[in-house]
Amino acid sequence: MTFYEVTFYVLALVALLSAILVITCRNPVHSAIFLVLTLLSVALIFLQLQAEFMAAVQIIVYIGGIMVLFLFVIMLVNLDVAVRQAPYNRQRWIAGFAALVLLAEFALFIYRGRDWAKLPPAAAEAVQPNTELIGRALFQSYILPFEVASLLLLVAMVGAVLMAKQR
Amino acid sequence: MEQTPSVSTTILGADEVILNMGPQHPSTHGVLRVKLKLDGEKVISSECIIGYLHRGVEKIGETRTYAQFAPYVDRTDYVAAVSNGLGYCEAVEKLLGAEAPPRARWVRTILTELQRIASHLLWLGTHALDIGAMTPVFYCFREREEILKIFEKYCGARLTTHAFRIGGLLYETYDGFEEDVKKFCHDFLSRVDEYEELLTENRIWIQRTRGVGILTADDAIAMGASGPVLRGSGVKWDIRRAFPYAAYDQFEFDIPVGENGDTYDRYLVRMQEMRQSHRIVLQAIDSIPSGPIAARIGKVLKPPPGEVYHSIEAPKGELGYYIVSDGSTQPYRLRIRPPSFVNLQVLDQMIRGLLIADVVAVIGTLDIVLGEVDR
Amino acid sequence: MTTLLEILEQPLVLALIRVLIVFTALSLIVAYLVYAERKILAHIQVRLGPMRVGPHGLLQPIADGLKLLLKEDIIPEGADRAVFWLAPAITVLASFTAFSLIPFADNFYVTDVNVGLLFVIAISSLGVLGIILGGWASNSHYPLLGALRSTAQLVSYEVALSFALISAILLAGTLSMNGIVKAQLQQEVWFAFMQPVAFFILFVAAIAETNRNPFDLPEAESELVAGFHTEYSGFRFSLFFLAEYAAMVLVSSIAVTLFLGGWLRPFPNVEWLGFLRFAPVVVFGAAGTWCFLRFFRFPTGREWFWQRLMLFALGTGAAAAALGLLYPPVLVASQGAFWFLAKVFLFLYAFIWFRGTFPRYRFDQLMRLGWHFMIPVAIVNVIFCGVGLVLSWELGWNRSLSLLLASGATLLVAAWLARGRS
Amino acid sequence: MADEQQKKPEQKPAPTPAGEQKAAPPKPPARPAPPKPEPLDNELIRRLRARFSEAIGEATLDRKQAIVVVQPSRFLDVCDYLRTEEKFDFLTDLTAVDWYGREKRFDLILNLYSFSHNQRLRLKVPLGEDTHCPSVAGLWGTANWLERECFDMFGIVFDGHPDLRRILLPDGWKGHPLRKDYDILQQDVAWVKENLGIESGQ
Repeated sequence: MTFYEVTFYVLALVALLSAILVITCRNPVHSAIFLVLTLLSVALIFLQLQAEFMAAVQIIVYIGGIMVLFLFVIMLVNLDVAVRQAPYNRQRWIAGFAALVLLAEFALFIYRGRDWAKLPPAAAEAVQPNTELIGRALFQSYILPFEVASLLLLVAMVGAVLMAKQR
Repeated sequence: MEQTPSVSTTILGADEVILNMGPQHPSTHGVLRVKLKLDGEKVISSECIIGYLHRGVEKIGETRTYAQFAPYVDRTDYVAAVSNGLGYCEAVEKLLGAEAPPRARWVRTILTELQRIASHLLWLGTHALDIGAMTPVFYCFREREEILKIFEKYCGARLTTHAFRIGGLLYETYDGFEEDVKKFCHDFLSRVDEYEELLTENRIWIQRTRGVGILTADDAIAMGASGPVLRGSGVKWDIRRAFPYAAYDQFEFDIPVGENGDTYDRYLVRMQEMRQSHRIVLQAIDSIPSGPIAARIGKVLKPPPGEVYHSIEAPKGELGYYIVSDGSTQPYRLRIRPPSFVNLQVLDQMIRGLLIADVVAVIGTLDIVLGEVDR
Repeated sequence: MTTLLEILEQPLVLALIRVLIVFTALSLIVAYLVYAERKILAHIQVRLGPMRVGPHGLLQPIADGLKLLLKEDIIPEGADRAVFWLAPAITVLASFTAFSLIPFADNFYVTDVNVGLLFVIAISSLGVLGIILGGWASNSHYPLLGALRSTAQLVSYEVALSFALISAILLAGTLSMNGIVKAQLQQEVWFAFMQPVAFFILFVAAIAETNRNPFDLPEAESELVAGFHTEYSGFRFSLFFLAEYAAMVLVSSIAVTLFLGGWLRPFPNVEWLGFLRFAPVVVFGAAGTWCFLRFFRFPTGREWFWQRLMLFALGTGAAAAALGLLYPPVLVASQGAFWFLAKVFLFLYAFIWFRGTFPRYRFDQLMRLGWHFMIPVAIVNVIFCGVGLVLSWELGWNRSLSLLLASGATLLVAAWLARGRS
Repeated sequence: MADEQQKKPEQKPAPTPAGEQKAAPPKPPARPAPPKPEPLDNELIRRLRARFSEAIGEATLDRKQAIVVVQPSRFLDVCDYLRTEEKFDFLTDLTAVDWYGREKRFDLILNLYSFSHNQRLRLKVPLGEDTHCPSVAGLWGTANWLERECFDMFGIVFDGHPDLRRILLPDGWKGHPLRKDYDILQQDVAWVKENLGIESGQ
C-alpha cells in the first residue's frame, strides 16, 4: 500500500467513525465536535484529490462558519433536557429502514457501474488552476442557478431577521 | 457530565443569569460584591453586598480616648488618610471648643489638598484601567509617589499617615518642605495635561463614558450623593465653600461642575479638581504664617458634654464625624458619615439597563473605597 | 544503499525539516514577542519591565515557560474534562498550522498551494472552535460570557477581514501566497499603496481577530476576569497564551504578505537603493555593539557573573552573525527572511503600542463598528476596486490612477457612513 | 530604594513634638471657655412649633449647631414638611445613639441640610427599645441603606422600609453591636463554642 492509500483509508475511517459518533453521542456539544471531525476528514480527502479549493471552502464554510454557529446555539440551548432525551426517538425503525434501502441502492449502482464509471487518470497540469475553473463554472456557465441560490439564501436571511425581530 | 447541571441551563432556562461580581474581582475596587441579574450582558437589576471589610470602627471609638482613636480613622478611607485625620481632629476640636493655630491650619490645608490629588490620581489610574486603558495608572502612580514622599518626609508614613493631632500638629514642617511641594506643583499641571491627552479627547474613552451611568441632579440630591459625584451632576456644592474649615476661606479656587451627570462629566470634574487643588496648594505654600503649630488643649482631653457634627470635603465626598461626649475621656458615640457608603447606594439605579462593561465603569466613577464603605 | 542526502531529498522529509525549522523559530518568536511586549509596554509606562532573569530579563520567557509547565493543572468541578482538555489544543494547532503556508522568503515556506490564502483563512478560523469549546467546557459564567463575546467578535470581524483580503487578491490575480508577493514585485508597488482602505480595514480587523486592545473584550480582565480562559491554569493556559501570540504573528504575516510586499525589500526595483541589502549586517552589528557596551558598563561582582557572561556571549554571537552576513551568498540568502520579519515586527510593535494607548471598546460598540462600518466599507471597497480594475483593463485608464480613484470613492462612502458619530 | 532609606535620618531633622514648642514663646492664646448647649429659638423652630405643637420637643444650639427633638408620633410629617416646605432636601446622615438606662433608650439622629439656605439641622427622635420608627426612605433615598445600617447596629425597626435587612454584618449575626449592652466577648465565646466545639478561643 502506498502512503497515499494509507492516508486515504485512515481519513475515511475517521470520517465514518466520527459520523457514527455524531448521532450516538448524548451530549450535543460532543456531537458537534465529532461533526467537525467528520467534515475535517472529508476536507482532507478533498485535498488528497487535489481539490484544494473545495477543501479550503469546506473548512471555511462548514467548520469555520456553520459549526461555530451550531456550537453557539447549542451553548445557549437548554442542554439538560436534550441530554435526558434518548438520542433515538420513535422514528428509529423507519430511519434504520431508510438507511438500509439507501445502502442497498448505493451498493447496486456501484456494482453495476464498476466498469464504465472508471475515471481516466487526471493530468496534473489540467487540474492545477481549479479555482479558476470553478470560478468560470459558477460565474459564466451556471450564473443563473448560482444567482437563484444566492437569492434563496437572501430570502432565508431576511426571514430569519424578521422572525428574530418579532420576538 | 449528566449529573452536573451545566451553566447553560441557567443561561437560557430562565432568560436571566445571576452573576456574582466580586468579592474577588479585578475591578470591584476591593471586596465589594455586586450580584447582577443579567439578560445576556444587560443588567436588569443589581444588589450590593457589603460588609466584608467591617471592622467595627465606630464601636472601637467608644472604647478609646479621643487621641487614641485618631489613627483608626486613617484606616477607613485608606487612600485619603490625611483627609480623614483632618475631619476627625477638627470635629474633636469643635467639641472641645478649641481651634488650631493658623500655621497648623495652613499646613493642614496643604497636606489635605495634596492628599486629594493623590486620591484622585489613584482613582484616575484605576478608572482608566477598568475601561481598558492600561497606561494612565502607571503615570498616576508616578505623581502619587511624589506626594507620598512628601508625606513620608513630613510624618514618617506614606499611607496611613496620622499626620495631624487634635489641636494642631505634632510635627513642624521639615526643612525643604516648601521646596518639595513647589517642585511637585511645578511639574504637576503638565502631568495632568498628559493624562488628559491620553483620555479626554480619545473617542473610545468618550464613547465608553459619555451617557453612561447618568445621575440627574435631583436624583443625586435625593440619594445623598456628595463630592465629585454630586458636582458631576451639576450641583455646585463644596463644603470647602459652604462651611469653610481649616484655611480654605483664605484661598481662591473654583468649584468645577458637570452638566449631564454621566461618567465623562465626573471624570472631567475630578480632573479639574486636581487642577484646583494644585491652585490652592500653590497659594497656601507661599503664605504659611509663622507661629505655634498646636493649640493649648492639655494632655487629657475631656470635652464638655454635648455633641457635634463636623464634616469636610474629602476626596470622595462629604466626610462627617458626629461625636457625642458624656464628659469623659472617651467618646460616648462616634459616628463616621462615610461618603463612599452613601455614594455607593446610587450604583443600582445607575447601572440598570447598562452592560457589564458599564458596570465596572460606573463602579470606577463612584470612586469608592471599601475600607470606608464597610468601616 | 541510500545515502543521507537521498533521504533528505525525499519530499516528505524535506517538508518535515521545513516544518521543524518554521515551528521552532515560531515558538521562539512567540516567546520573545511576549518579552518584547512586556518591555515595550514597560517603557511606555515609565517602568523597567523584566530585569531579573538574565541581563535585562532576556531569559524571562524561558523562566515563564518553565513556571507555567510546573504549575498545578486545575480542572474545575463540573467541567467537561475531555472538551476542556481538547480546547487549547485546537486553538494552538490552528494558529501554528496556518504558518505552513506563509512564505518567509523567496524559497522558504513549508508549502505553497495555489489556494494558499484561502487555506490560511480556513485554518486560522478553526481557532475560534477552541475558544468557544474552552469557554463552554469550563462550566462557569465568566468563561461562557467570554466565549460568547469572542465568537461573536471573531465571526463578525472575519467578514471584514476577508473582504479586505479580496481586494488584494483582485490586484494580484492569484491566491497563492508567494504568487501575491511576486505580483507586487512585478507591478512594482506594494498593494498597501494601491488599496489603502483595504489595508486599513485589514489592520483593524486583524487587531479584533487577535483580541488585542482596544478590541480585547473577550478577555477584558476588568470585566470578565480573564474571559474564556478564566478557569485555565498551568500548561493549558500557556497553550491559549501561545496561540494568541502566534495568531498575532500570523495576522501580521498575512498583512505583510498581502499588502507590504512580503519578503521584498523596500523599493525592490530601485537600483540605487541596493545598499539596503546591508541592513541585516547593520542590525546585527548594532545589537552586538550594544551588548558589548552594556557588558563593559555592567556592575562587576560574583552575583553578576552569569549575566555578564551571557551579555558577552550574545554580543559575540551578534558580531559573528554580522560578520557572517558580509559573505555575499549568506547575505543574499538572508534578505527575504530579514525583510519579512522586520515588517512583521513593525506590525507587532503597533499592536503593542495600541495596547499601551487605548481604552477598551464596549461590546455593543464593537459590534456596531464591525457591522455598521467596517463590513459595509469593506464591501464597497471590493466593488470599487473591481470597477477600478475594469476601467484600467477595458478603457485603458492608468491602473494606479483608477485604483486610487476607487479608494477615494470608498473613502467618501466611509465618511458618509461615519457621519454623525463623535 | 535601600540607599534612600539609609540616607533619610540625616536628611530629616528629628520631628519636634508639640509639647516642647509650648515652652517657647510666642505663647498660644489662652483656652477659650468650654462650649455649652443653649436653648434655641428662631423662625424655623417657631414655624415648626406652630405646625406640629407638642410633637416638637426641646430645641437647642450646641456648638452653634441646631438640634430639634421630634416625637416619633409625627416624625414622618415633620420630615415631609422640612423636606418640601423648608427645603431641607439633603439627608446627610442618619444614625442613632444608645442612651442605655434611659427610659427611651435610643436617640435617632437625622442630619439634614438645605442647599438653598446653606443650613444644617439635626433632628433627634427619642425611641424606646420596642418602639418602631417610621422609615424616611420614601422621602430621602439616602435613608435606605442608612436605616439598614441603623437596624443592623442598633436593632431599631423602621416601619415601611423597602428592604430592612442587615447590611454590614452577616445575615445570621446575633445582637446589635453598637448597643451599649452588647458584649463582644460573650459573642465571641458563643461563636467559638458553637463552631469550633471548644470552651474559649481566648
